[in-house]
Amino acid sequence: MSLEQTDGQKVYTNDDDSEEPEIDRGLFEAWAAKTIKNPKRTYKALFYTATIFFLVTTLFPFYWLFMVALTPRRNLQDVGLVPSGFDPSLLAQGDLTMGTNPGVFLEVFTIIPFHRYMFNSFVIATVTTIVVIIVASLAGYVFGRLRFPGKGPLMLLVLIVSFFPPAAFFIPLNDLFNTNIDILRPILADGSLYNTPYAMVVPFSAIFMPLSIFILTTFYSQIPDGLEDAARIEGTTRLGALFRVIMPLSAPGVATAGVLTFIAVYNEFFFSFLMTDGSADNWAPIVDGILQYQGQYEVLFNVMAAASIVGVLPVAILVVVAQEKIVSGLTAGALKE
Amino acid sequence: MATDHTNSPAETGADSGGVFSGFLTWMENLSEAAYAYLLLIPGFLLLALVAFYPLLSTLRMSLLADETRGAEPLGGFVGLENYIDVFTGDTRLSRQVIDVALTSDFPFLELGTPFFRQALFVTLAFAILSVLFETIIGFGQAMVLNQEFEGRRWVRVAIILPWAIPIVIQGMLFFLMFQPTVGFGSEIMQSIGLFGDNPLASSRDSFIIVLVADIWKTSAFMALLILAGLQSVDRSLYDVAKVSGATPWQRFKLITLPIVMPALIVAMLFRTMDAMRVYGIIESTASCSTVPSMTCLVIDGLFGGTRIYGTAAAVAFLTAALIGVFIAVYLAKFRDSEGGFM
Amino acid sequence: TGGNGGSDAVVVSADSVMADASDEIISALRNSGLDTDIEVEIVQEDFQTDSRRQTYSSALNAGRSSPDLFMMDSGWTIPFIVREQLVNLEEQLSSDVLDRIRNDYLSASVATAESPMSGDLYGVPIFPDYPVMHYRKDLAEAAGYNPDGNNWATTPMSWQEFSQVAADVRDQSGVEYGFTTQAAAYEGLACCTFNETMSSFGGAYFGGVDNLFGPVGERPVTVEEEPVIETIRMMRAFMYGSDDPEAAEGYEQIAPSSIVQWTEEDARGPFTSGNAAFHRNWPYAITNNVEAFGTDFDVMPLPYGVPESESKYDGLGGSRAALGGWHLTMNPNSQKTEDAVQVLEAWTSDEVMLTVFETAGNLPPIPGVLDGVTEDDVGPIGRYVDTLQYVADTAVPRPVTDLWPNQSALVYQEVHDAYTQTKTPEEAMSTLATELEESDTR
Amino acid sequence: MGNVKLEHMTKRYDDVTAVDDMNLDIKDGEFVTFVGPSGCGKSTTMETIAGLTKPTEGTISISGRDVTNLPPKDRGISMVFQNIALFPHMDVFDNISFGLRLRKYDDEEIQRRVDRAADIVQLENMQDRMPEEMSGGQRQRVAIARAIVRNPDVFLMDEPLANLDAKLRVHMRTELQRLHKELDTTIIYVTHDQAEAMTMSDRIAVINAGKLQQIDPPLVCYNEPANLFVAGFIGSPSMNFIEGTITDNGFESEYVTVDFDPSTVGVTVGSSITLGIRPEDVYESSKAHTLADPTVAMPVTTDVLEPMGDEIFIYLLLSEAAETSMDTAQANDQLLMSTDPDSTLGEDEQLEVVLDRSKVHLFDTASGTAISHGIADPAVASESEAEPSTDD
Amino acid sequence: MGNVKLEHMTKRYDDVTAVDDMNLDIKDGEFVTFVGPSGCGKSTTMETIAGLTKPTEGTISISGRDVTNLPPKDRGISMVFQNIALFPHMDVFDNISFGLRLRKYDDEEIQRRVDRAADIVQLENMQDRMPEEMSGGQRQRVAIARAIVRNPDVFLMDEPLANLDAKLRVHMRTELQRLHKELDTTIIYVTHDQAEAMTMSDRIAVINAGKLQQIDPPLVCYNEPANLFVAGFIGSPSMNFIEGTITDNGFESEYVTVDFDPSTVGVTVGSSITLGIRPEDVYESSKAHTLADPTVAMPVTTDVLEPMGDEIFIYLLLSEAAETSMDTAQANDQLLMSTDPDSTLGEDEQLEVVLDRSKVHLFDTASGTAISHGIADPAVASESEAEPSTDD
Ligand SMILES: Nc1ncnc2c1ncn2[C@@H]1O[C@H](COP(=O)(O)OP(=O)(O)OP(=O)(O)O)[C@@H](O)[C@H]1O
Ligand SMILES: Nc1ncnc2c1ncn2[C@@H]1O[C@H](COP(=O)(O)OP(=O)(O)OP(=O)(O)O)[C@@H](O)[C@H]1O
Ligand SMILES: O=P(O)(O)OC[C@H](O)CO
Ligand SMILES: [Mg+2]
Ligand SMILES: [Mg+2]
Repeated sequence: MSLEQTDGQKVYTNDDDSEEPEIDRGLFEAWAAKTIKNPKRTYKALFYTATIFFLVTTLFPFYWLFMVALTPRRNLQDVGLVPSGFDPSLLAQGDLTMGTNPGVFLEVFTIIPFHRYMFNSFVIATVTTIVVIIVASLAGYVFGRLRFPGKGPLMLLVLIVSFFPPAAFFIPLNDLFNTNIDILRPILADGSLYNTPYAMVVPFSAIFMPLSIFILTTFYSQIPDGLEDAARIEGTTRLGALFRVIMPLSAPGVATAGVLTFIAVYNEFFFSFLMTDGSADNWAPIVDGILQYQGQYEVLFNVMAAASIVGVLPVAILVVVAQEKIVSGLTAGALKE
Repeated sequence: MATDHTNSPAETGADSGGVFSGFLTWMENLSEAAYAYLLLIPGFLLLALVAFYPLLSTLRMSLLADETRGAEPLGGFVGLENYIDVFTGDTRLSRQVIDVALTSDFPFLELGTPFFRQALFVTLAFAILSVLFETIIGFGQAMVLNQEFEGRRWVRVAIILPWAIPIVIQGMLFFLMFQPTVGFGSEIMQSIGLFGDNPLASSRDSFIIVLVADIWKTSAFMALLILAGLQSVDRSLYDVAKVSGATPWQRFKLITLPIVMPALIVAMLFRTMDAMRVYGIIESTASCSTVPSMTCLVIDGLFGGTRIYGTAAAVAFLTAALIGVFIAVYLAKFRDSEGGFM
Repeated sequence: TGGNGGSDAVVVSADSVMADASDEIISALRNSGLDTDIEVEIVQEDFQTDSRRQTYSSALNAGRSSPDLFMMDSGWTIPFIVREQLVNLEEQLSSDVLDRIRNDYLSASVATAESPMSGDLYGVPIFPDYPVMHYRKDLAEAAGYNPDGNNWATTPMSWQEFSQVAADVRDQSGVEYGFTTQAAAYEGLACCTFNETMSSFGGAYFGGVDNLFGPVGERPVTVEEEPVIETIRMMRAFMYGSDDPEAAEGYEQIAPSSIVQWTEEDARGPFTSGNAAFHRNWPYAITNNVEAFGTDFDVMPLPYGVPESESKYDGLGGSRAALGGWHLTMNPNSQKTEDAVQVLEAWTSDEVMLTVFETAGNLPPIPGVLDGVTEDDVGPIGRYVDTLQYVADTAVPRPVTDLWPNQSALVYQEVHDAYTQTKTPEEAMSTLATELEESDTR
Repeated sequence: MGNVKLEHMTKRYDDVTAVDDMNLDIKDGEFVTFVGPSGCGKSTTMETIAGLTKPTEGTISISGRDVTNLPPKDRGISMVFQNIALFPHMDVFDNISFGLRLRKYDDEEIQRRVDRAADIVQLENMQDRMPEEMSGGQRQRVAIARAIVRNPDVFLMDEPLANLDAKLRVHMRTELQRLHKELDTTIIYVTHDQAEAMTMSDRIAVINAGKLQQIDPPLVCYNEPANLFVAGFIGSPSMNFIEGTITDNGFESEYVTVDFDPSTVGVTVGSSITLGIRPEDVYESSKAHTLADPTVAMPVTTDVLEPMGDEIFIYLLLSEAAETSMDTAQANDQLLMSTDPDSTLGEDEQLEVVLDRSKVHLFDTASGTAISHGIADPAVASESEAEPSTDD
Repeated sequence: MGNVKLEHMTKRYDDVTAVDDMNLDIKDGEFVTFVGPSGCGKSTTMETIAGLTKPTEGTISISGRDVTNLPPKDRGISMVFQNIALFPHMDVFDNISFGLRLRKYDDEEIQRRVDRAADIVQLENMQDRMPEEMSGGQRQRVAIARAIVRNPDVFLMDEPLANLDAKLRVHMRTELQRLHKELDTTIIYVTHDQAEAMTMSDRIAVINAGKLQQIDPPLVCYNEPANLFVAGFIGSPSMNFIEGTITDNGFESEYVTVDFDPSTVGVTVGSSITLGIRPEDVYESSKAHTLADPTVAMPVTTDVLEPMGDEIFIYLLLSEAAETSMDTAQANDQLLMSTDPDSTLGEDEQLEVVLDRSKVHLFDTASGTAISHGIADPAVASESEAEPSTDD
């Protein structure tokens, strides 16, 4: 990026074109004249301006969150571009922290078993994502590629789920998931889903599924029929074609649906809060963990900030991995039509 | 088929073999419609259990009277009374869904309580503004990410990252930022005259904070989906367009936009629905009492301590109805968009 | 695994502080007569009171059998009682224990664990919570005051006097704020900061202490009375000074208007970081402030509006602190009722109370238990025992009914509107009166 | 096994009947080529046989089984698609081996077969290329390899050689024929290349507007077209058509007269008849002596000359007003003649030409149905009439 | 305007050199056809001219302007893509009118032009179909219409007729030629159809492995191929090649001997030479009398016969051990002969053939370069050598 950026900035300032005769024109005017002559330059300049703008606006709050984390708890006042209490002169005195509190990133794990909360969230999000992608793929395939009576109404039915505040589902579900179901007794301690990952995976799968269904419907519908045909001729079933050809070709859509679902579940709070008792051993997720730093009155903002920075890392890694799937031009070279 | 069928598996029925084969063959032979219904079963089973059943139960709840004390959480059947009460303000809700008073002067209506304190207005204004800005910004971000440049993967992570932040933390972040003793947000906004002294105590200022917080976080959602749409455009179409003389803007308008449209509409559709159910960011930034949304009222009714399940369920259904009205517009568009499928 | 009914232990759901002190508490329970074959497990629930209420509510709604005992906020125990979701302890506890609770416990606390209809006991108070005025003794002394000499620790001053002192100390010491408190639009404003201040002026929401817990629909709404209005005017004077036409006369401008968006921690921040002279908060903050200022820090009772004698209602006026605190209640779906009863009974012993005070910093529900307790016994907090004991007697309970969670929202919104100058005190209170009446009688 | 039978197969789209009551009986091991104008329903017929689309009416059986409702994978077919349809996310090896991997062949066998198929299509060293990195012809060859790597009962090939150069096409033609012989597989083939159709097929099925016109061995289609459509469609350049009427003396049109006894060829005097003659059956009258049975000479003027290297097409104008149109089937006053490249004729030269009477075709103008292929002198009518169908 | 000039143009992909130091100078209004084996770089050259891909080295100018760095839209071109690439979200009308709408033509003019283009490609009634509802050939025609609806300086057409049937192809050929004349536009064309290349082009550019082999008028390429590659590539079926050496008496190989005086054709005795002869220049010795200058007869056996309707290809084996390969350029002991359809030859017959000496080509075996086209008797050497290039 940095290389490219400097390149881009050259575009603004580089003034050594010999064909520019008027010396007394202002820099900006000269630049404007050039851009009119060479629209590519304008696009490039625009592009870098936009990139930098987006980077600054999205990253700044993170930067600030980091500063909040580094601020010693007692000083959580007037946190600016540097943590409050930051004092570079302390370095001279051998204080490497310069008045900040990097130890907070350890506190995150010593106050509560935060890693276990992360693990819980990770497992629940992974399982949910897999379930959602599989089930939504079937539905997306049906809605995107097949014609059958009742398609419109059925899609609407899926959509309607998202019309309701999640709270509207909760009270009946609470009864359901706390019911002691005898056949579940061998698997679950008291035969109810409370305090088990199932109590989260099941509702999340349903509640986050409509989005994935719609995303996948859109993407699957755009894969040319010819490719599915070719797969079927080669000997797959219709389902085989879905998983071997349509899904890989819709990788941007599948990866996006996956990432969105994963993140949503990873950070979900409402259901997981009510479906577990909040303890790490009982599959409480990461947000429950973060809220453990919040006392009746006293809130450890700095530890919460640090914890959320730590907690975001797996998602960042996921995005890095998933984006490799969101690669360009997948359908190029497939068809002559 | 004649030469070497020694040690070569059968030509017909490739995916078969094993326990499944009978089932798979049966499935393969289903008519398109039957096959469609079959594949929809898992999804709809899940939805039936976790969504449709609870919703029906909530619907029933909305037709029963509130019962704030006693062992039974719900009273007798009251028909649509809860719904009517919600509109007339005759409920135990801590904020008005809508409070419009009749006057004798033109336009014969006036807001009983200010704009930013009515759940309906907050919900609508929030949804419209946030979706508008998120779409524009998300599209911009997606366009940037769609370019090939060095470091693109890192820029992509950076832009997606806000979406990965739990709402609680997002709320905390903006809360602290606008907490005058901690952050500098209020100061800046006050100095440019946008905010009053205590933004988090002002419904209007808090509304803007919540809006900005949501845009910051959720533009990434839009960007991700739109980017995926952009990536699915067959590059050779751009070649054709270029040779036909299309400028970048024309390529965007005539090729990119129509092909991305279905993905864009899905993104906007779900963002709109989400925005109209906004709750978490409000509660963790400015609190529902400062910026009440429809969902705030539902949560308040169901979990607020005063047990008013009937009213809360009615508000939930009213929220759904409101969303339904909005969504109808999208659905119409959806049908029109190329590659649309409903 | 904690909350599951799988183990044989009596599961007590509590907060993290109690859970951390679990070993000490359990051994104190045993010393107080709990059978050794009864296992006890103190598990940690959310610290946030709202979160905990929701958790308990969903557990009880769902008929979950665990935990056996809930640690419930005195601010929302009554709604659970009137919904018949808790075990009536009158039939469970021995008469000795019942007598001890009725006679020795802080009665304001016990009142929030009883059914407003029958008066039956449904919860055992385990510790009360009430605010004190935190202040910088060093700054006050530097400004020429003599806290020790004037016995600020147990002699409340009037708000008027307080505002002058606060302004003076602030001006002399150069700290930013004279006084910080909580006035955001949240439950704390309705139940506590506004309630206690109003009470110190002799005002009440529902016509005095007797009607706090009902009967709903048959009690007067009295928020339009003069003491209530006066309270608001005073707060506006604290925030806006004489610029505000609605400000009461005779008070100094001592608080930032930012308090309208502050809750406990927001208000404590400036104080703990040395930017405020006086600060209203709960005893939990004592630890932080002692850490920050050592013996330069002290506490005193909250100021009073009018002397108790001038109050229209009994038990109001004078220094008033809003009473919070926590009870242990019993899950009707518990499979271990008998064991749980034993745990409850053991919990009423002095030893358990002192252990909790020592290890968790939570005040004993019988103030007298603290008699003679010193810094040597319980650490720095021991320095403030006098004030704490004094305040315990002046605490006013919150007006908790099944409708309170809803009514409190009405209260804090209107009060907050008045605080933020959106409405005049009269406008706000008249709206509130209408709303509360509608709410009570609907 | 391997025989393919369509009975009353019809496929209708919303407003188009793509295939109209098609009846076909293709024998096991037969090589049948579908030809017909663009949009006539060739691909649709293929897709229906493959099971990719359900016929609106009628049934399909393969290897004696009614497969109308069987999925493609159970029909024992492999197919080269007109639009190629490579899996863009797989490299060449994966594309070719896709079907084998589905069938769980062992790795060695897969590699062996893929190597062989890649070899046949001359893509030995490209197995790890992605489709987007290949040229049009290379992609097409991958598609062929993907089909031939398996041993199905029936091969369906929809213009598999469209994007290949002449040399490669000849090579592929040979390879496909070898494969056909070796595996004894039924092949159904679509091509627009006449040479391909003529050389490879056991039978050619000529389709027009969704309807089967004729299905016969190539030379029968060429020499004895069933109707005007087939006559005009098979052969490039196309047959010359001249509309006229039957008189007592034979055929007569404005510019052309061919003598014969109407009764011997079974036409009635006065009926409207179209005469057809292929360009190679038109001769300069100087060469009339090489013909057994030439018509009388007619005067013409040369117009456009198209030298093709191994032959020259010469457009002849029958009248002064005539104008050359390359569409030989359309103009009544024009003849296309094909001649040796050695011909010394130039443009705008006057000359006389004769037709080979044994190669003259007569069609009913109204219905298009063929009436006679070759007209002989009354005396030898019975012999010469049978001639074209035997040893040519 | 409209001239296209490539100078030292090279295009390399990671591991492939698709185009290698290409120099081309195409005149304004010229019709140049690129031919070459699959993957030789034709499409890549087109794309570079169009500006869709940047050359790795070299420059491109169009109409005298260096356009190497100009975007496609400023190059004054329109293009038919090999992969067709219709806009899937637009109907036929919108696809065809795309370029016009970009240029803000008024609606009437657009409709007029689209109608005309649709008419030319015979898709009059399909303007509101979506691409997915069309047959392969129909789609290709839309692609052609999309290109010809505009008036650019240069048309680039990459196998525009690949999926069309013979009749339609002839029609389109005529239409494109008419368009070419009318608009006087430069056309660069890729085709695998020899007839197309021969009839339409002013010049043919033969490309092999990214390198330009020859660019000349069609008959020059056919009759005077610059090297072995061109000789083998142009003409279908391909020229026969026989490797041998030069002796004092002329050319000698295991089975074939051709007498001539080496000095007259400029070859040195002892050098390795490949002799080339086209199938149509091989004659049964019974017909030797029709030739001005036949070689001595050689005995052969007929093997495979390929009847094409208007001619028959006969594979002749020169030795007993020989086996037929359809790839005529590969086997030294085999000859392909093309003869009249009237020929009565059968399989496995013994006969003698002669070659037309004036059509014998000699190539240097090592470099492939052509040495001589036609060998005459020493006496008339100077005349006959020049012959093929003039009036043939
Ligand atoms: N993106 C690419 N990456 C790598 N190699 C490529 C790429 N595109 C083309 N090639 C190679 O460049 C060479 C030339 O390709 P080109 O498409 O120009 O061939 P062509 O002459 O058009 O062939 P055809 O007649 O088969 O269409 C081929 O060998 C091809 O494999
Ligand atoms: N999905 C569809 N909807 C409507 N009409 C269609 C559809 N698919 C094909 N057609 C029409 O059906 C007819 C037959 O199409 P088909 O593809 O079988 O032709 P074809 O013989 O393969 O032609 P080509 O040689 O051009 O490939 C065409 O007129 C075509 O326009
Ligand atoms: O990247 P380009 O130049 O092919 O153009 C891309 C489109 O304009 C963006 O939507
Ligand atoms: Mg087709
Ligand atoms: Mg190509």
